[in-house]
Amino acid sequence: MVSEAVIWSIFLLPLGSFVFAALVVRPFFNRFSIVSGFVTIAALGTALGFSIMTLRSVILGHHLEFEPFEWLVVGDATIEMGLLMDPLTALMLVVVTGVSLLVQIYSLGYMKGDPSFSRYYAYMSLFTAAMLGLVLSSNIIQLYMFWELVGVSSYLLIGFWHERPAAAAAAKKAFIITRIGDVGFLIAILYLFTQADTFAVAGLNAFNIPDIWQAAQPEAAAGAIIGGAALTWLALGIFVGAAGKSGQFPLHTWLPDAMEGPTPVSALIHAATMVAAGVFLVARFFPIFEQSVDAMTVVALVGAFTAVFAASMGLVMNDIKRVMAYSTVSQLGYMMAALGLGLYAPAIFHLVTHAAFKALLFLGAGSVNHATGTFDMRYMGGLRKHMPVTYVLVLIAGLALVGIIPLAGFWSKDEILLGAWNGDGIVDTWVSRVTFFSLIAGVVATAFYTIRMIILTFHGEFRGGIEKELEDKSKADPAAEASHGGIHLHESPFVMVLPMAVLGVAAVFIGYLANPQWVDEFGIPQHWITGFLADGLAESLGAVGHHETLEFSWSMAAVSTAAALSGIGLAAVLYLRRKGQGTDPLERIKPVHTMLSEKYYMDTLYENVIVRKGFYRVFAGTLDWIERNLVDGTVDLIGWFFRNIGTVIGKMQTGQVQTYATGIAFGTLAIILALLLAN
Amino acid sequence: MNCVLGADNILNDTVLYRVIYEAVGHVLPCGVSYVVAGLAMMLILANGVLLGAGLFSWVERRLIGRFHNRIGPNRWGPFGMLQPLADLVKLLTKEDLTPRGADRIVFAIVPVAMVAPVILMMAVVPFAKDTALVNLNVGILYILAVTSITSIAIFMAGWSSDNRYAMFGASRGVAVLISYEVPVVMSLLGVVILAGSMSLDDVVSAQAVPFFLVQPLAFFVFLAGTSAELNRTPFDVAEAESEIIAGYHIEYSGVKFALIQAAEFGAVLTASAVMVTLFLGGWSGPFASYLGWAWFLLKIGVLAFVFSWVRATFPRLRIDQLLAFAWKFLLPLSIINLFATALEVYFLRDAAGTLDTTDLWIMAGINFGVAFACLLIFGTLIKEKVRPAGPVTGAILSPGEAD
Amino acid sequence: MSFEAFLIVAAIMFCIGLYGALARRNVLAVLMSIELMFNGVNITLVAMAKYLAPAGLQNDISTVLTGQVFAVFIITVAAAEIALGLGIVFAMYRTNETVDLSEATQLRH
Amino acid sequence: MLFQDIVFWILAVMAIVGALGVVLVPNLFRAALLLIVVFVSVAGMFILLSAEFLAVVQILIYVGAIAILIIFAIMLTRDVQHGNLPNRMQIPAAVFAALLLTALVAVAVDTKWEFLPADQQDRAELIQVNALTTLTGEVLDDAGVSPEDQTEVQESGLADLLISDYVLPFEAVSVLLLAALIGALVLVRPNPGTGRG
Repeated sequence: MVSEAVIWSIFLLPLGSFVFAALVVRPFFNRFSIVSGFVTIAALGTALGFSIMTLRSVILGHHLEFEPFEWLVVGDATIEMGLLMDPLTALMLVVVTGVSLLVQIYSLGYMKGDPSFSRYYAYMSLFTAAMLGLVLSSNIIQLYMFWELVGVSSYLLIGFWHERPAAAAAAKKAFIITRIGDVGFLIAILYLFTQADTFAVAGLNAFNIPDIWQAAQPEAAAGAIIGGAALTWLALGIFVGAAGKSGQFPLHTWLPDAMEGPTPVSALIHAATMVAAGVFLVARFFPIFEQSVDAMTVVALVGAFTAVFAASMGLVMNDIKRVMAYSTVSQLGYMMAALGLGLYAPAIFHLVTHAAFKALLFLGAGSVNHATGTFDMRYMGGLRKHMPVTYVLVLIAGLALVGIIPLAGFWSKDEILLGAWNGDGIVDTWVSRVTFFSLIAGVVATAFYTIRMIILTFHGEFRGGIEKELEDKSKADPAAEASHGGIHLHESPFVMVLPMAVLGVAAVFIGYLANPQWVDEFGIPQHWITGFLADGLAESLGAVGHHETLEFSWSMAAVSTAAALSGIGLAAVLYLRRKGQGTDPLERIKPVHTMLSEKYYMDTLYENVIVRKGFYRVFAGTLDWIERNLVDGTVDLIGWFFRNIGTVIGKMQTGQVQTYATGIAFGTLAIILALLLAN
Repeated sequence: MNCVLGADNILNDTVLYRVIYEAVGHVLPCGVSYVVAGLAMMLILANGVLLGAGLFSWVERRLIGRFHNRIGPNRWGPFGMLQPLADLVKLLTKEDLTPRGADRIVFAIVPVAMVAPVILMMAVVPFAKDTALVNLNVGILYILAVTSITSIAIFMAGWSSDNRYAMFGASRGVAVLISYEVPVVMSLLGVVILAGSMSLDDVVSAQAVPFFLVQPLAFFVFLAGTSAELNRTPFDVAEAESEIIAGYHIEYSGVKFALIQAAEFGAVLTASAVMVTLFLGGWSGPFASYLGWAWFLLKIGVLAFVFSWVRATFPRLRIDQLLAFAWKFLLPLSIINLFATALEVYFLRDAAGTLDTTDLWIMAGINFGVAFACLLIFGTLIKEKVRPAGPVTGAILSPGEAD
Repeated sequence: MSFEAFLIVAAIMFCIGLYGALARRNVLAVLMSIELMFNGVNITLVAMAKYLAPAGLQNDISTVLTGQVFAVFIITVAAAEIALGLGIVFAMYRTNETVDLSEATQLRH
Repeated sequence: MLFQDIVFWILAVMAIVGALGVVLVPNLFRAALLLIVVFVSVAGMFILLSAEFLAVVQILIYVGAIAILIIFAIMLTRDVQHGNLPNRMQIPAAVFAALLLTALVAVAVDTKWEFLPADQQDRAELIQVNALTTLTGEVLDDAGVSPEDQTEVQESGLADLLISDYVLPFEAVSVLLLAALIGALVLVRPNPGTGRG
């Protein structure tokens, strides 16, 4: 049984290292900025230890409920601050602290020599603290606070090299687009605010997450406090927030641009934590979503569409990090789709495995960048010989992403596919069918772009790296790449390889060991993780729910493996034989390629149509017309009237404050006299 | 006739007062004896402070003599102990001048207004158990409030003298006083949090561990702030002889000058007494409880010695350095101290909200670390931030830019 | 020393302050007069706290302090007022070279 | 309570004479000093009204801060000696103030005030004393407060009221103070154009 203090300190330790790095090291001891790295790593290591203790405690079934602090009392509504500890939280804690720790260690090598080293670690600590606070929140207001804090710190991290215009623009874009999603979340919270009285009648607190769950349950003792259309809209509001953070269609455009941040940042926030926050949010309010078929349908379809849509754009990208970014969006689509189909445990399971192998892929990209100085795959190639360890690790992670048996991704993805095929009963059958086929298509695309990426990067001949790229781009901005310029074709330093190796081990084993399919292995019971999560969900609702674990199906494994292999084979045929720097084979189908590499013109749509035409021209133009003609006309009229009146009354205005004060006092006296006389 | 103070009377707590009241009550009606006893207490207090001031003036002159490798006053009386008396006689026999153009009434009030707060402050200080003239439940605030009267007196002196140097001195003095008031008040909040009360009696009894150990930072801030408020070297810009002759009391002579001097020396003693009460455990000490007086006086002596020591050792600061010291150094320190104390109390207190001796020792340990770190950090900072030279802040504060 | 006596003293102070605020030329004199008015109000509030039965007395005895709480607020507001007021006086002195309210009539135009 | 009556009348006379001085004395500096006299007398009245905390705060803030600031301002502007002149509105203002005074006194005398019931008076007094120092059980026993009422008295102080019932105005006032602080700083900032301070 862990104490409350231990759980709080999981959150407070990174916060403390943030304070230390930001307020002590950076202003006073910037020469020893490496200290902030060590302090952050120490704090996170301890936090990871505590997280594992907490997870163990939750596994052992300890009853971890803590009395929340009273934070604010606004009228009848009491807003509290507290800890919500269930299997989902415990698992997320380990994932967040674990990946964060490894990324921070990696950053020691990657960020070495950066003038803003302390600032980097301060932001990273702040981000990790915010994410942990988000995971631990028991109150929706508290959760929202950390949600926004995650947004802010990701803004800071994406724009870390703020002297680059592209980074600043990407940070702004990420911030604004996630904010659009947050409006939905905020509206959901405001709706709860209006319902505070109704909740209070039933003895519930409208902001406490467990109380919100209870309120949505039709068979709960209090009866469904929120239900029907209101429930659907509440769920959709939350989902819009989640979609913003998790980059679901149509709010996905910020995520690929966010790759302007340092690569470890991408590994941390765009693979394992921040983008997973959206999935986490939907999972956190899963008991609400469950009660609304419409909301579930929307979640499933948006997720399924995002999975294919993003994967298709990943096919043609030349920037290695962008490929991974679209891959991330696509995988998040899988998770969302799974949640929409009611596959709560498989979705979180996929989140965990994805965190491991996607973080590894990003770190691998960073490592490659460290060697070649560029992110453009057209200038890489042949790195297999120079960086064997990175190659092996990226290959493992890539195959895990594709879903090759027995790597991690296979097991979690298969659960989702199997669940989608079986259907769950919450959504209509056609929805689960559509989802299933989209996801299968996604598997093919995933396999294709992953193998394409690996081949372009590691096979063939080396194509010149950053120097060649700068040569090719006549207008290249040397300052932009100066921070990581230069080519050093050799393996990355040990501090960078070690975290990658750890993640590699996780990417191999975590899928099967966390969820043994047939028998208990090494003391881990069969279907452990899905059972664990499903039990947690059921328990939190007082054993309401219907989440049985899925039995492994060989036929489904065969189908998904066949799909993956077809993608791999296609990529291998197209790219493995290619010599030199010739055109990409996909460019032969010109219109499709153009459309994909222009990202379906989504950015153009947003920028030119919605913002320029829609917002500036139509909306602002209308307002402008109203302003000029109606408002100004009225104002002119009023002004004309009072100008003429004013010449009369103006005589009374002396400009001396005391005259006016006399008037005020005279009024007061009149009121007092009136009251006296009235009595 | 037998007079007894009611339990709700504000003076009921004071042993000395009750004794006088009951003794006089045997002879006179109770109402009269109430007033008589009060007057008697006032007499004791006022004379005690003024006599102490006289004595301290001799002590300090001797001490500073020794610090300067001189002998100091040594002619009249044993070791020159009667020197204050000689000074007094000399000042009393001098002509009492009032400059032409002065505001006579205000000019005459000033010496009284200077001495009054010094004596008033002593009214709430407990010399021993239950001996404060009034055990106010807002004692600490009272002391701060009374201190602020001094600044008015300084202003009155500066303005009524009709002398530009006096005005410079007064403006500087008041600027210093209001600047240092802020960190001093903030530093006392830590003590209030620990004691859970503003009554000086409660503060003394709360000091199972003397608060200068528990609150080293507050003690330092209070010591520095008080030295500045007392207008003593190194903070004596208000009466810096070499710059503005004698500051706000330039035009005073004779008995008025004597009173102002008495107020300045008395203020050191009163400030020491307050500090002893707040930080050094007041009258508490080992051995018999009736030794409280002795402990109290001993501690006052130690602190007064520290004040003299500081005066003899440090050179005078410039006015801009002085104000920077208050706002950029002492104020952050006192805020840090306040936060640290509040957090520590929050975490260490038990369910009933009280702290035991172990908690205080723990806090002492933590706070010494905090104090050391803060002094180090802010010391480094202020060294970089305070510019070595440059014009003084404005015409009002410096004769150099007077028009 | 009855309740009414306090009220009357407070009323006198308030009215003197009002007279000063209306009839003095110097901004600082006006500010001082306003302080007098504040003090009159404060006396009233504290006297009411001492003598009168507040509305919620039966439920919560601490409501007898309500008057004092308001006096605290007034003192705080007075501090804020004087800080801003003096800031305005300095700004005015800087632009007009005078603190005479009779000459501060720019608002008229 | 003869003694307190005497004190009250002394204070009242001091306050009123001082107040008259503030508005009538032509010398601004003396007017400010008289203002301090008024503040101190009001503080004395607060003590008579068993509001010791307010009395001390009155001196601390009004005498220690506000009066000093006003004197500073008087020193920094011109015309100290004869600065407190009346304007043209002297007579209307006087008439007006007199009228208002009559009305206020009429209200004060006329109204049927609902006084604190006698049985609550002791407890109310204790609470007012309790405003700052938490009274110990011992003291309350001496004052004859029954044990079940003791917690109620102990938990009712000025500070408790400020951060419970009046927390919103309390926060608003804090923000107001901050805003005033910033506003004052902005107002007195040297004007870069003229270079004057």
